Amino acid sequence: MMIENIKKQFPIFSNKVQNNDLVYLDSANSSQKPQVVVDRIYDFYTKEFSNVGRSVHYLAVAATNLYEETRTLMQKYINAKDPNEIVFTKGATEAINLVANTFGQKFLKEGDEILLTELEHHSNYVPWHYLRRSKGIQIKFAEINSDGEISLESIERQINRNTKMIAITHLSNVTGAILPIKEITQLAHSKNIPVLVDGCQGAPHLKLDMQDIGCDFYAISCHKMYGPTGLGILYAKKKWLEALPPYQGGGGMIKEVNKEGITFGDLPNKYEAGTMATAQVIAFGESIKFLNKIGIENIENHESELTKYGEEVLRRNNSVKLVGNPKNKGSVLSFTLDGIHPHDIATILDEDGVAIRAGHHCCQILHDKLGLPATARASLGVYNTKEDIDKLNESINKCKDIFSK
Amino acid sequence: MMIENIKKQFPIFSNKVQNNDLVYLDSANSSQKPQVVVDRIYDFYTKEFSNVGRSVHYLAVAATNLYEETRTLMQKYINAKDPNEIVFTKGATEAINLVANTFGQKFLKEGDEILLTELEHHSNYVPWHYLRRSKGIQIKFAEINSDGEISLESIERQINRNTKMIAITHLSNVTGAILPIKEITQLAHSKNIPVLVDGCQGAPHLKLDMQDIGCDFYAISCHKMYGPTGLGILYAKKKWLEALPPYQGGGGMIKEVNKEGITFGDLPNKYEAGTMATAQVIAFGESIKFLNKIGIENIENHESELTKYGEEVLRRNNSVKLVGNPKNKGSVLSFTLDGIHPHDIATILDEDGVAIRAGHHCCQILHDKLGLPATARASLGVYNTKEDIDKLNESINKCKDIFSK
Amino acid sequence: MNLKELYQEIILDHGKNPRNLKKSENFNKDAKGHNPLCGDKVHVFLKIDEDKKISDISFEGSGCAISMASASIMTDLMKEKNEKEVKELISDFLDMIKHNPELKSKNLDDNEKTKLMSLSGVKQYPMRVKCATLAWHTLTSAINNSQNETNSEKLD
Amino acid sequence: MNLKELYQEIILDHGKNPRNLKKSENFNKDAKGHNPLCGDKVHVFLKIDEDKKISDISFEGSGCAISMASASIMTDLMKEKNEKEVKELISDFLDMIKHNPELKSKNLDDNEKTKLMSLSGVKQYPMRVKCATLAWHTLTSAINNSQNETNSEKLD
Ligand SMILES: Cc1ncc(COP(=O)(O)O)c(C=O)c1O
Ligand SMILES: Cc1ncc(COP(=O)(O)O)c(C=O)c1O
Repeated sequence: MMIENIKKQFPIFSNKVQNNDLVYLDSANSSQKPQVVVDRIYDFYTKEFSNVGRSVHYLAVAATNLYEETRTLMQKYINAKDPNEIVFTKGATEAINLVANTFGQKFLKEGDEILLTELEHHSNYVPWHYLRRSKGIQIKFAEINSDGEISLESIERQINRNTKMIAITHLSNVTGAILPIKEITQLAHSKNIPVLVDGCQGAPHLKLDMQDIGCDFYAISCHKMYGPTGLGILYAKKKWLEALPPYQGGGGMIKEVNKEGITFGDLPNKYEAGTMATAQVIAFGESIKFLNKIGIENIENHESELTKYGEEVLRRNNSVKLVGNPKNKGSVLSFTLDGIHPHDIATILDEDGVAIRAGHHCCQILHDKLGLPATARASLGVYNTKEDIDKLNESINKCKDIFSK
Repeated sequence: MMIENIKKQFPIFSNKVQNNDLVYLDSANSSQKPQVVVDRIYDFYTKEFSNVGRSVHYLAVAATNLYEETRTLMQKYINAKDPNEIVFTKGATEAINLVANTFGQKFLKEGDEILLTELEHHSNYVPWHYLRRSKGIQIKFAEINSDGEISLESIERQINRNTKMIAITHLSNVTGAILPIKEITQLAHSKNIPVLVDGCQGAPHLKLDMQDIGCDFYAISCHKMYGPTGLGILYAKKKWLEALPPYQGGGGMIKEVNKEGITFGDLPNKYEAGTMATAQVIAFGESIKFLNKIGIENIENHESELTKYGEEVLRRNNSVKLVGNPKNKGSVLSFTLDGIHPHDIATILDEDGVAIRAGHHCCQILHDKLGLPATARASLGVYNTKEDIDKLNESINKCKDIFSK
Repeated sequence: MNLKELYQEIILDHGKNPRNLKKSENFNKDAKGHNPLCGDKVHVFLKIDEDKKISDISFEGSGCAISMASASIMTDLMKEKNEKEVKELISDFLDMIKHNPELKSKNLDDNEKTKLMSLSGVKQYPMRVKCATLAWHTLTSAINNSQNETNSEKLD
Repeated sequence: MNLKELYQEIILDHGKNPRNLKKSENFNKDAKGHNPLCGDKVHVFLKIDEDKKISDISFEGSGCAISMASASIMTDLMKEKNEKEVKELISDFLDMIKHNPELKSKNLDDNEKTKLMSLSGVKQYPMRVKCATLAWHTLTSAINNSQNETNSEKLD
């Protein structure tokens, strides 16, 4: 794969940031956008704009078709069985809230348990916490091992007959650990427990096959997947979308309304209340086409090579401590530097145009467990190169220089 | 005001739609976007993109500042007291769901009543309907008069000591009636009842002063206000945002998290869980600047002149029946044609490039009351002209020709 | 001109004066259809005899000219047809309205074909195809004794 | 060069070896501060005597070099100052860190001024201003007996 060409497809890299070439290592936070995606937004607003699904005029019909085309593209991309298993949300956070809220309403009662892991992002904890308050449910946490991984056994250990849902990340946004979600799903299903996967970090980097994985819910953040902000996707098996109550109420999701009551629309409308993020959905179709063009296998190879290279380079750098050491690791390199706080690292790196993130990355429970108030994190995307890693390493050395004064 | 120049600021009008000039009369559904807004999105994604509020690198800091700048611009635009009274949502529908859900959780119990009007959009009914099911509350409807208006008296008539919230539209998206929301709020507050205004149709067309109106909540749909899709705004008085529980849970809205519990962040973060619609918020800042540049008073004048002209022209056309006849009317012209179904009208108009909407416009209760299964609706924006109205009228005549065969 | 093709005389006639617009007496099958997008509604009633022939068919509903005309023409054509013929005719019509230039059926006389073909102009109006097909999908539901309301938005 | 200005020797020294990093015995006022963005935390302890003088001041917390150095320098300077002087100094510092090139206070000797001015490089790093001001806002809360945790993200 001609990776140089891929970087060229992202306009931001042809601009200087504070007189530096941008070394963007914050893709786990949000990815940059390829030209085709930005162009699609521009063209849609300037030549084709209309709201979808409501009016019968030409532009509205065309927009509606484009909108539904993305649903089908996404269905195929993740090999879902039915396009109506794709629900557009405002983000992965909303997708998880949707499931926790509606599943909680319908199926949970006091004493029921939800099983999470210590790796979970706040977005896959707070929505369940609400049910602790409103329904009196319990939350259990599968524990990480010393490499920052979650094994099938650590999940199995926490399952009991009160377990009503297992909600786990696909790929940790801190340690990079890739969880055995297919095996976990098989285990869970053998005990009749549904599985939600927080796929924020999985979807942009790993080949997805919903029918193979078998999970019940999979939450995706489009802005991390070379798509626009303000858009997420909930994949959910049709039987769940049919069984669960609707989430938000409003225009577009109803069938009949009168003063006494309401009947709700069929899928996918039931979960898409109000005017949706039309332009973003349509532009996200281009993100999927972009990914398809490169090929997810090529992306996996490229990124796994880069991740290995990054691990090597940083390990060779004595003062760097990598956070976690999972065997099956996605494109995240979290680290600490002796005696230098991650925020100081991020500021010094930024001066060289190296953009990383410092903090707890919305994983406070994990950081508590690791005994680290904060970590520095370099995370990769399809556009990154070995040169980017080398620049990261150089800038890390600069931190050491400055602090050794 | 040089209205010709304003149309020129919207790129869509310089393109032909199916070989016709576009006569866009569907702004109540969604407005077209000025060049400055589309350009801002383009520039942000191609030169400045980063997620907000999380990383400390240069792009992230800049994006965060731009994001918060829109909050302040909006605060000033609607004269809210505090920028933290502006909450970004995915749409007006979410804004109303947010209030109904959190207010319901905290303050409502069986037998309490919510007072709506017969003019309400499904988005200002379904969220309250949920509380009927979950909490056993009642929903009352203030009735319209024969002109399709809601008077202060029709509200007063339905208030009793169980009334816990009044939720009303600012401007009907069907009859165009503008409600006396300031007087209704005064009445409501004299009885200690909070007021939510569905401002979807008010915000793009009317001068707003939250401190003068005094309402507790005001919901806005940015895509109807010359802004991007996938974005809405909830204005809420600070005391409410402090008193109500959070809505969705996730990253960015917490203070401290551990396995046992969570403390929530301060305003405005408390209600902005997960990655927000960064690019859309930043671009919406340009929509506000665009509106400020023209001046909302000029917009009000222009649109009210056009509305009057439209009423005249359509009244002169014998077979047209206008829906509603409010004294205080916003830029909506709903109508029926004897013997021709609104969908047939919309199709025939579309052939001339005249884009209107046909149906119940998410106001089924109102249509039942009016005894109309559907209506045709032409709705206006700042870019419309008298010529657009004339073309509408010509195409209506064509409908008559075709159907009189 | 396109619009003239869409709103042909036959359609306008059936749209304004729909045939069989009533509730059949003694019907033994029925089904409801709905197009949430535009609010079109239809309720189809059938009387199927022991020899599987439709001895009576009618409908109630409201909607645009296209949907009323389509229901009217459909009910006219289906009378005295047996179940197999009905099913063939439905799929022939649906194919025609979406893909094919012509009807394939051998069971229709020229006059009947002309009536049905009058709906073919809808093809160029994708948003209106649902109007034309609603009654036909609903008839399928009635024959299959389906309890679910037919939603033409989902089917086309 | 900017970074060198930010990470001056004084800051690195105070950052690595913060003074007064402990919980004062017999403190009679205290307050907690927090910067949710980066997780910096500080807890300031004061002993204010009857004559309104600070006889002891200390802090506990964790954070970046800037926030630790700022708390360390602040606690050093505040000792033996009375409430009025403390408030003046706080507002002088906050002005300097955000807008002014210099400190205005007449209550500081040159050595003290140099120490404080070492934090002025932060001005060019808007995201880090909150780190430098956290301890100072928290001190204000302590003096005012505020119960709310100070959130420097909201204040700057
Ligand atoms: C009066 C009114 N309320 C609510 C809404 C819902 O707004 P949105 O679809 O942007 O959430 C609309 C527009 O569809 C409206 O016109
Ligand atoms: C693992 C993980 N889960 C959930 C989220 C939340 O996604 P979003 O902020 O797009 O809603 C993120 C990203 O912030 C994440 O990395």
